[in-house]
This record gives sequence, structure tokens and C-alpha cells, in this order.
Amino acid sequence: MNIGSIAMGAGFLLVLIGLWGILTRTHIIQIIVSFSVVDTGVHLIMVAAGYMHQRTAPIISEGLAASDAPSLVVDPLPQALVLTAIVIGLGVTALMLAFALRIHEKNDTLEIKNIERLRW
Amino acid sequence: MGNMLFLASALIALVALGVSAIRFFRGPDTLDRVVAFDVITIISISLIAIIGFIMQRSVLIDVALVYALLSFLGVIIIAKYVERGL
Amino acid sequence: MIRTFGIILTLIGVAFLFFSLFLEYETPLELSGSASYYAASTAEDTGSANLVSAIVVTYRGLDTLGEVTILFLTSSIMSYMLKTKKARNQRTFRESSELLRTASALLVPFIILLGVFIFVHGHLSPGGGFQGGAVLASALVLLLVADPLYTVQSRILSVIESSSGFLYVLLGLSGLLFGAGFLDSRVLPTGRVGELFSAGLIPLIYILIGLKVGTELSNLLSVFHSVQGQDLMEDEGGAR
Amino acid sequence: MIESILFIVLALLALASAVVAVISKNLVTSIISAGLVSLLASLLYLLMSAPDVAMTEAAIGSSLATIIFFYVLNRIRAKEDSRD
Repeated sequence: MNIGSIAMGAGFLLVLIGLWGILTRTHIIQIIVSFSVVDTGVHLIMVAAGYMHQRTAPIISEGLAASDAPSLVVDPLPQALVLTAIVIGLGVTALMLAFALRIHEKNDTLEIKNIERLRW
Repeated sequence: MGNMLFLASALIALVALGVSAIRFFRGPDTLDRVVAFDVITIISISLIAIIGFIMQRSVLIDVALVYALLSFLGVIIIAKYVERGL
Repeated sequence: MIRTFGIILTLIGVAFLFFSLFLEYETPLELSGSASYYAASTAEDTGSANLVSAIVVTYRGLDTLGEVTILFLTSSIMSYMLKTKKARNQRTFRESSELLRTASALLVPFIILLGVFIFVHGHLSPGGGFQGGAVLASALVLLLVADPLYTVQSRILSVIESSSGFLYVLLGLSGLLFGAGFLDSRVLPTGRVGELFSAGLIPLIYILIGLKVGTELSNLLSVFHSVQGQDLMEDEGGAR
Repeated sequence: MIESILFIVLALLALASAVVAVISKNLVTSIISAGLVSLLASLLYLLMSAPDVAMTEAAIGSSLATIIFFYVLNRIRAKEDSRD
């Protein structure tokens, strides 16, 4: 049981919690909050997939020479992907919030139960 | 010796984190939660420095810098929201 | 009733999927193919000390270009969607305290300095264009919090944003001419690993990305700020 | 050893605050809890040797996202105040 598998389990649980929130909440802001929890969970899973035991950060500095990088660093590729995914996640959240403001402007409520066209 | 010192400080930071987390989860009021959030941020700044020492990488200190200069912003925004000044 | 049943069924299905993935997963002991190439030859290929920066800017540069484009689209769609009616600025808010105004005047230059430091040193230490841009946007938030009537010069923001995007593509094309391909960073000499003036085009491109991301996030935040206490423009129908 | 203990405690705290973020009826509480999930996740990234990701998550997920949420909440509250 090392750090990588714990992180992956925690990420899976975060995704499940967020999914549960998305499916059961009825307030639009809370649905968006649950979405951001799912986002964090997915990022955690992706970083955990690149983690390797007893290796160090992929930055060459005084503690790490360039020649022994392949045997000492963790996988840098998932980190680079997550880096862009976080920024995109902020963009998606902001866009959803803008839509929420529009819905509130039109219907004067964000409770799904009170909006005819969003009920399911 | 030095290593033991850092281990002990990590444990102390961990305990402090747990105590403020209890306040965060129990806090009846919004302001209690906001203050607990701020305390957790400040504890994590020191925790980052300790992690940087334990892992023997000085490059991790840069992350603590970002935390230290940005963490108060969210708290200010929440405070302004509560006092209707945003 | 049937809805609750469906939700529980979905959650159990996803949990089962995740659990079977989790059981099969074991942490690898060796780097996989492409990752071991990046780890072994980034230093002599690009001269960048931070492998993640090298991957974001050089090896996967096209993804980053697309990502910056998506952020630009988001920020412009938001400015369109949250257009306010003609500004009749009669907002009511409590005046910021003396403490906050003084502290923000003192801190904003340092926060901007930190942002610039982060994206100039993107190839040496953790950080880079995205983080530096976010820090720059936070400086704008501090200004707006201290003085809610502060008006953002959106003209200047859009000029910085579009010119840095244009220069980014231009630098990528110069890689096509003088280097090995689009967005190749070996147009300038790679230098010694760990020095400020090294790693070819990576610092230049990261500066441009930082400016672009910073102005885009600033625009996004100032849109949300300008919407406070204003009425939104009616949508012109059509969308039904 | 200490890293594993730290990691488990932080992961448990992150899960607990995620539950609070999802089940809380109070919007302010759930947004602050989502910010706390991001904060603790960025410490987890740091322990998994990903300082770049930790920095991004701290600056964007924990700070800017919370700020945007509160701007939206403020506008909605002002709207509902003016309607009554």
C-alpha cells in the first residue's frame, strides 16, 4: 500500500462523491460545486498514475543531475496534461456560472424544482 | 538530530491541521469556517516547507511562496461578501 | 422513486468500474516508453531544467496552443453572454477599509513581480505561464476588491492579449523555418542547463503564454465584477 | 514513513470536506469546502512530487475559482434582495 494507490483510491472516491452530488442536488450552484469536486478527483487520479515510489520531482537542480534523471524522476507526462486540464477546468466552471447567471436572470430562481424546463 | 526536529514539526503541524479541521467541520457559523480555512492555509505553508526539507528538494519552496502571497485573497473576498461590500 | 433507483444503480456501476480498475492497478517501477525518452534527453534536446515545462512548451506545444485558444474563446463568450445594459453605475456597497486599501497598494506590485518571476523562471523552477498568469489575475482581483469602482482598461488588456497570441504563433512558425518543426524551441541556442538564458525559445514562449493567460483570466474576472449590481442585456430571442 | 501518515491524513480530510461540499445546504459552506478540497489536493500533489501541478491548483483551483463563485453568489443575493 503505497502513496500512489492511496491517491488513486482517494481520487476515485472524490469522483464518486461529486457524481452523487451532481445527480442528487437540486440547486444549480451546488451542482457546479459538485462538478468541481469531480474535476479535482480526476486530476488526482491522473497525477497518481504517473507517481512512482521513492522518486523525486522532474526538475533538474542541485539535488538531481541530468544524467541520472531517468532512474530518479516520476513520470512528467501526466503532470503536463493535468497542468492544462486545471486551467481548462477553471474556464468550464466560469462558463457554467455565466449560464447560471443567465438562468437566474430569466427565471429568478436557481432551484431546479421551480424551473419547468430543467425538471427531470 | 536535525531530521528528528523536522519530523517532530511535521507531527505538530499535522495535529494543528486536525484541530482546525474539526473547527471547520463543526463550526456553526460561516465565519468560523472562514477562519478555520485561513488557519489551514497558513499551516499548509509551513507543511510545504517541511515537505521540501524531508524530500531534500529546495525547488518546492517556490510553491509555498505562491501560497503565502495568494491565500489571503479568498478570505478577503469571503469577508467582503459577508459584509456586503463586494 | 424510479429516479432514486436509477441514481443508485449508476453510482454502483461506476463504483464497480472504479473498484475493478483499482484492484488491477499497481504502481509501475520503470518509466514508460515516451516518458523515459523525455526524462533521458530533455536536458540535451531543449536545455530546460524543468521537464514539465519542456513537455508543455516544446514536445506538446500544439496542445498548449489549443488550450490557450480555448481559454480565449471562453473569455470572449463570457463577455458576450454577460453584457450589461448601459452602465448606470449606482452600485451600493460598503467602502473598503483603510487597512485593505493601503495593503493592496503595497502588495499589488509584489504580486505582479511574483507572477513575472514565475513565468520567466518557468524552465528552471516549478511554475510557468499558466501559474504566472493566474498570479497576475489575482493582482487584478486585489485591485478590484480594494476599490470596486476601479475600471479595467479592457482596451490595453485586449491589445496585450492579441499581440502575445500573434507573437506566439509567429515564434512557432520561426521554428518551422529555422528549427525542426512547428513550435520547436531550438531556434535560439540551448545553452547550459540551469542558467536563466538557456533552453532556446522556452522562456520567450512562456512569457507570452503568461501574458496571454493573465490577460484572459483578468478579463474573465473583470466580467464577473462588472456584472455586480447591473442588469444583464436582454437576449434577442431566437434561442428557444 | 512520515510521508505516508501525512498523505493518509490529508486524503481523509479532503474526502471529508468533499462530502461537506456536496451535502451542505448552505451555499457558502459548500463553496468554501470545495476550496478546501482543492487546497488539500494541492498538498497531495506536492507529496506525489508534482510541484508544478500543486502550484497551479493552489493559484487557480483554490483561489480564483472560489473568487468567481463568490462574485456569482453576491450578484444573485443582490438580485433577490432587490426583488423583495
